[in-house]
Amino acid sequence: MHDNKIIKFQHVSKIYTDNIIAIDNLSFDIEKGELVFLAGHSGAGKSTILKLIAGIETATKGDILVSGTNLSITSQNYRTFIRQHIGFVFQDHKILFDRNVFDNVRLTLDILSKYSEKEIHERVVNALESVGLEHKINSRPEQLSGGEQQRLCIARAIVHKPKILLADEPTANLDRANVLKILELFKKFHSSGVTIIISAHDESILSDYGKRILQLSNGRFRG
Amino acid sequence: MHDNKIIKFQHVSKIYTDNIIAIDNLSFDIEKGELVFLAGHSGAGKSTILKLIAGIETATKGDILVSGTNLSITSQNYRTFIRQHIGFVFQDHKILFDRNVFDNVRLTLDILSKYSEKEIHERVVNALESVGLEHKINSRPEQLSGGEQQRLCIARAIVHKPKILLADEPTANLDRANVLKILELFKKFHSSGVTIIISAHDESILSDYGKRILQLSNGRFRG
Amino acid sequence: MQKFTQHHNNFAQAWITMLKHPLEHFINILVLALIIGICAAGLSLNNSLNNWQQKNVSYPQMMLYLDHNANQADIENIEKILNNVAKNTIRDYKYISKQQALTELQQDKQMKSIASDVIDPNNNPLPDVLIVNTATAESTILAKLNTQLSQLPMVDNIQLDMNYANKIQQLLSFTSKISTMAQALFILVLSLVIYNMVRLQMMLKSDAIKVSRLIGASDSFIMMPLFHYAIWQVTLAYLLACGILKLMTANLNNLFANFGALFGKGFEFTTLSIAEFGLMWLVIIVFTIFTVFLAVRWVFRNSYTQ
Amino acid sequence: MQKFTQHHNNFAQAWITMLKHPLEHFINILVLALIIGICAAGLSLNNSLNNWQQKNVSYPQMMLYLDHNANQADIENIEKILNNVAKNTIRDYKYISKQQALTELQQDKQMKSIASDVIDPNNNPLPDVLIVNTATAESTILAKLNTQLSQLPMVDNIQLDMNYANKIQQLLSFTSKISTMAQALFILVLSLVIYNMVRLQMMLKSDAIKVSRLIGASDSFIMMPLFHYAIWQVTLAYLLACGILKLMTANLNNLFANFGALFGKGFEFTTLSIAEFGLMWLVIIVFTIFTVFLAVRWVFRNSYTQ
Ligand SMILES: Nc1ncnc2c1ncn2[C@@H]1O[C@H](COP(=O)(O)OP(=O)(O)OP(=O)(O)O)[C@@H](O)[C@H]1O
Ligand SMILES: Nc1ncnc2c1ncn2[C@@H]1O[C@H](COP(=O)(O)OP(=O)(O)OP(=O)(O)O)[C@@H](O)[C@H]1O
Ligand SMILES: [Mg+2]
Ligand SMILES: [Mg+2]
Repeated sequence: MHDNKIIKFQHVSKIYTDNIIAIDNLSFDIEKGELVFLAGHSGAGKSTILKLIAGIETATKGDILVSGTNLSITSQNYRTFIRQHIGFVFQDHKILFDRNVFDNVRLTLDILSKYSEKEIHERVVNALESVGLEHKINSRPEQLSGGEQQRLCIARAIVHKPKILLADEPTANLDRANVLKILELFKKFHSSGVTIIISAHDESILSDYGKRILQLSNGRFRG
Repeated sequence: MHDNKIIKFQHVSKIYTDNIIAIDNLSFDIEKGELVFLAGHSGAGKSTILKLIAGIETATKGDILVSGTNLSITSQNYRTFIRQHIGFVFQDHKILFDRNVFDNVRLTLDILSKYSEKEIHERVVNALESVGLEHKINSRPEQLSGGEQQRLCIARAIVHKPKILLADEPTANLDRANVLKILELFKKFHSSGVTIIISAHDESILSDYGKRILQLSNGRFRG
Repeated sequence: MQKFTQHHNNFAQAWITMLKHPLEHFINILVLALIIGICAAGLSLNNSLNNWQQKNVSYPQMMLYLDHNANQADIENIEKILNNVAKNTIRDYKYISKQQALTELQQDKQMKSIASDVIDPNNNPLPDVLIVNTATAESTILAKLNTQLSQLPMVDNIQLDMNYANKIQQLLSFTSKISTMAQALFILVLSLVIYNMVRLQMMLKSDAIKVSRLIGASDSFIMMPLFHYAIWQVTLAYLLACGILKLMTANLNNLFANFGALFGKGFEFTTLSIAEFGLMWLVIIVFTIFTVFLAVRWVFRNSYTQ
Repeated sequence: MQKFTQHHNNFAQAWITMLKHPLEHFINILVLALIIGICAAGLSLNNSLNNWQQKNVSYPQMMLYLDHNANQADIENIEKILNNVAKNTIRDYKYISKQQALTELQQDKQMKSIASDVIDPNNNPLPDVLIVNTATAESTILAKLNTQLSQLPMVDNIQLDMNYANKIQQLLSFTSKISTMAQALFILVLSLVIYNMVRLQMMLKSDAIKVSRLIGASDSFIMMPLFHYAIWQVTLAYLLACGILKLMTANLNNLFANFGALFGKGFEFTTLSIAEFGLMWLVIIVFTIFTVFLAVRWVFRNSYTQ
């Protein structure tokens, strides 16, 4: 049983400075290979949950287990190391404007430092193709539209085929056609066994998928 | 008649480097005090149109007139100066992380340099209240959620009560309740005579308003 | 009024920036002080050398040995002629009678043991001497003077080490040339360092600058904080440099005073008066403002086209 | 293999960064070179002073004037005693007979006019002299030697300017103390400047560093480009500093050779051998790596907590 739960939240609270309670005594499990939506209003705590899973923030109370490792009692360096096996689509993209599209995507592979130049090139091109950005491979990020930047961020998160994919509002800047394309991509990942958590404020795009939806409101589950 | 058209596009084309045609021979007028939606898929050219109006980009062909001034034949300094009378909500927010929320909003007023400290304080507080961020006035931007950052950007664009408000996907990161709140705010502005152009990829939020919608596709009007 | 508030805010901002990262700004100030210090030291060295030149040590002395038969009238005649020579050639002269010379010789440590053995005080073999302090190191002028004086009646012999004069002159002109060149070089380095400081400051604040321009900031709005920052950095560096130089000058002058006897008397590093101190500060500040202006224009031209 | 690729990429990146902004990096290198140059100049000055000390010029000479009646045997006796004095007290000595002394005196420019008047060559009044070159500036040792030698038979008189010896000693120890202190100070400044360079580079690349850490970059991944950058900057600065010093040393040595006669013979700036040059580069590089490491740790601790 234990093996099947890749992510476990056990009475987790996150209290930021100034006593801002972002997550309030939350418990839930996510199974290996599951696709989960995280919904909720602005400020509900969606991004906070994703950051906690990735070890970018640490819980104030409670335990978070990722692949059986309790993040609350690991070292900072180990939490950083864990992120090499996670793909994270940041809400604010976090694209690097000091390099072109190709180099933005290859950064993930460089950090893993186990691929040859040829492999890197293949993987980057594949990732860019899957988000429809192959024609922008040599562009600078400032030459991309808002939606293109968002897709670039998705490409960077998936290029190393991570075991866990955390996507924070990955479709906020996209039109319906592109949203469908990205969701298709995520479903394809899902079917190959990747655990995926997608946050979104817009419930309308979620309802069609019949997957589990965690409804957040002010740091707690609604209902 | 001339006086009524605050923005005029006359056969405008914008061709970026690498021969990317973002805007393709577009002509349209916007009347003083009008509220216009700009819709279109990712990469359709929405942001480009807004940047052209604000003089951030210059047209490759054709003429753009704002308040009777032909932007194509004015100096760079004058185009910068014109922006003091425009409010711009940037798609990527462009929030400054080296100062707190209050100072981010006051920047607009500092640049106009015609307000006393007391006026500045009043205006900033008012602007933050109207987007629902008054409780975050002393926070640092990195302590805001994605939607809160977006609202901060809106506050900065309206704090000086500009004559023209250009909002590039101002609701991308917001839930429905917040979207309605922001659109109400824009309507209030509209009723006080401000000319407003709002871009959005999500046509569902636009259809309710019965205002003019410019439908873009690959740099041209659809239809 | 608004302008004043703006200045006040920018002033406060500059100091807040510096106090938030004191070590980093101290390093910056130290490097600036180093360069300003080297410039100022060069200036001071040049001044001091000029002062030193004005004293007798730097110009050769001429020894006019008179004929044994020269009498009081002859000496007065020669003195009259010496008085007529241009003041920028001969500064002064001093007559030493044979009696005086003998007494001095007998008191001289090094000569004593020889002199006591060989000189009969009752039959003084020494000549009368006129020691002429020249006021130039120009070897051509000195050579002319030499010929002129040696043709005078009753002048037996003139000693002037032209070689020495030549070398002193070479040394002085060489030193002052080197020091002027070094100064010019360091002023170049100073402007490069200030330029780099401003450029770095702009790069560190590039987000704020870009966004400000996007919402309508004028050039002056963007430049003002940079002016404030640079002016304070340079002023602090200037004060530091002056402090260090003051200390060093005092120490060195002490040293020179101690060893004066060994290396020629009278050399002393000059220090700045308060007026000079203020003037130099002004010059540096004007120079800084100019450099910041150029740097901002340059960076603008290369990166922020809107 | 992958490590090598990574190094290669980082190496290329460092050079691309430098070549993209040549002026800015040149300024950086210039400032580093200035500081390295001052360190190295201090080192070279210290070395040169030590060398100079080993030559006779720097230690006082003792003149042993012998009695008029001293004969060959007496002189040999004294020489034997001098030979037995420790080598670090007396370097060597030279015997000058009264005949030689007279000849020299007659050839001396300054003395000639006097000597010719007063000395009868057929009845040489000069004494035999032993010129002893001491090998120390320690005044106590010299004083002891002085007493010891003056008690020898047939030594009439000893001339030793203890004042001079004292002063030379003071001067040398003062100079070497100052130069050592200055060197220590400049090594501190050098590490501060390198630290600041790394910190600035990290601030300029702070976005890239933050994002890299967010997607799992280890410390070494982030440090490596900084190492490459700093090492190349420092190496170029070192080469520049060596070039400038080489040039300056050559010029100054030329100058000293010209003016040697005026200011004491034999002073010469020493230059580095290729081995020393390489060794010093190694030391500087190790020092740089250490400084970069500390700087990165420090900046990490203060800003990137994740
Ligand atoms: N670093 C922080 N310091 C302090 N408060 C924070 C910090 N990060 C987030 N918060 C606060 O915690 C709450 C939850 O933030 P979170 O980013 O998780 O919201 P969200 O659900 O992602 O919202 P959005 O849809 O707007 O992105 C918000 O009220 C936010 O202001
Ligand atoms: N600076 C630039 N240089 C080159 N191409 C650019 C530049 N800016 C935009 N483009 C291209 O121009 C086209 C239109 O861009 P624009 O940003 O106007 O799209 P948009 O309608 O705002 O899209 P989105 O909804 O994704 O923000 C896109 O194909 C984009 O890649
Ligand atoms: Mg969020
Ligand atoms: Mg856009």
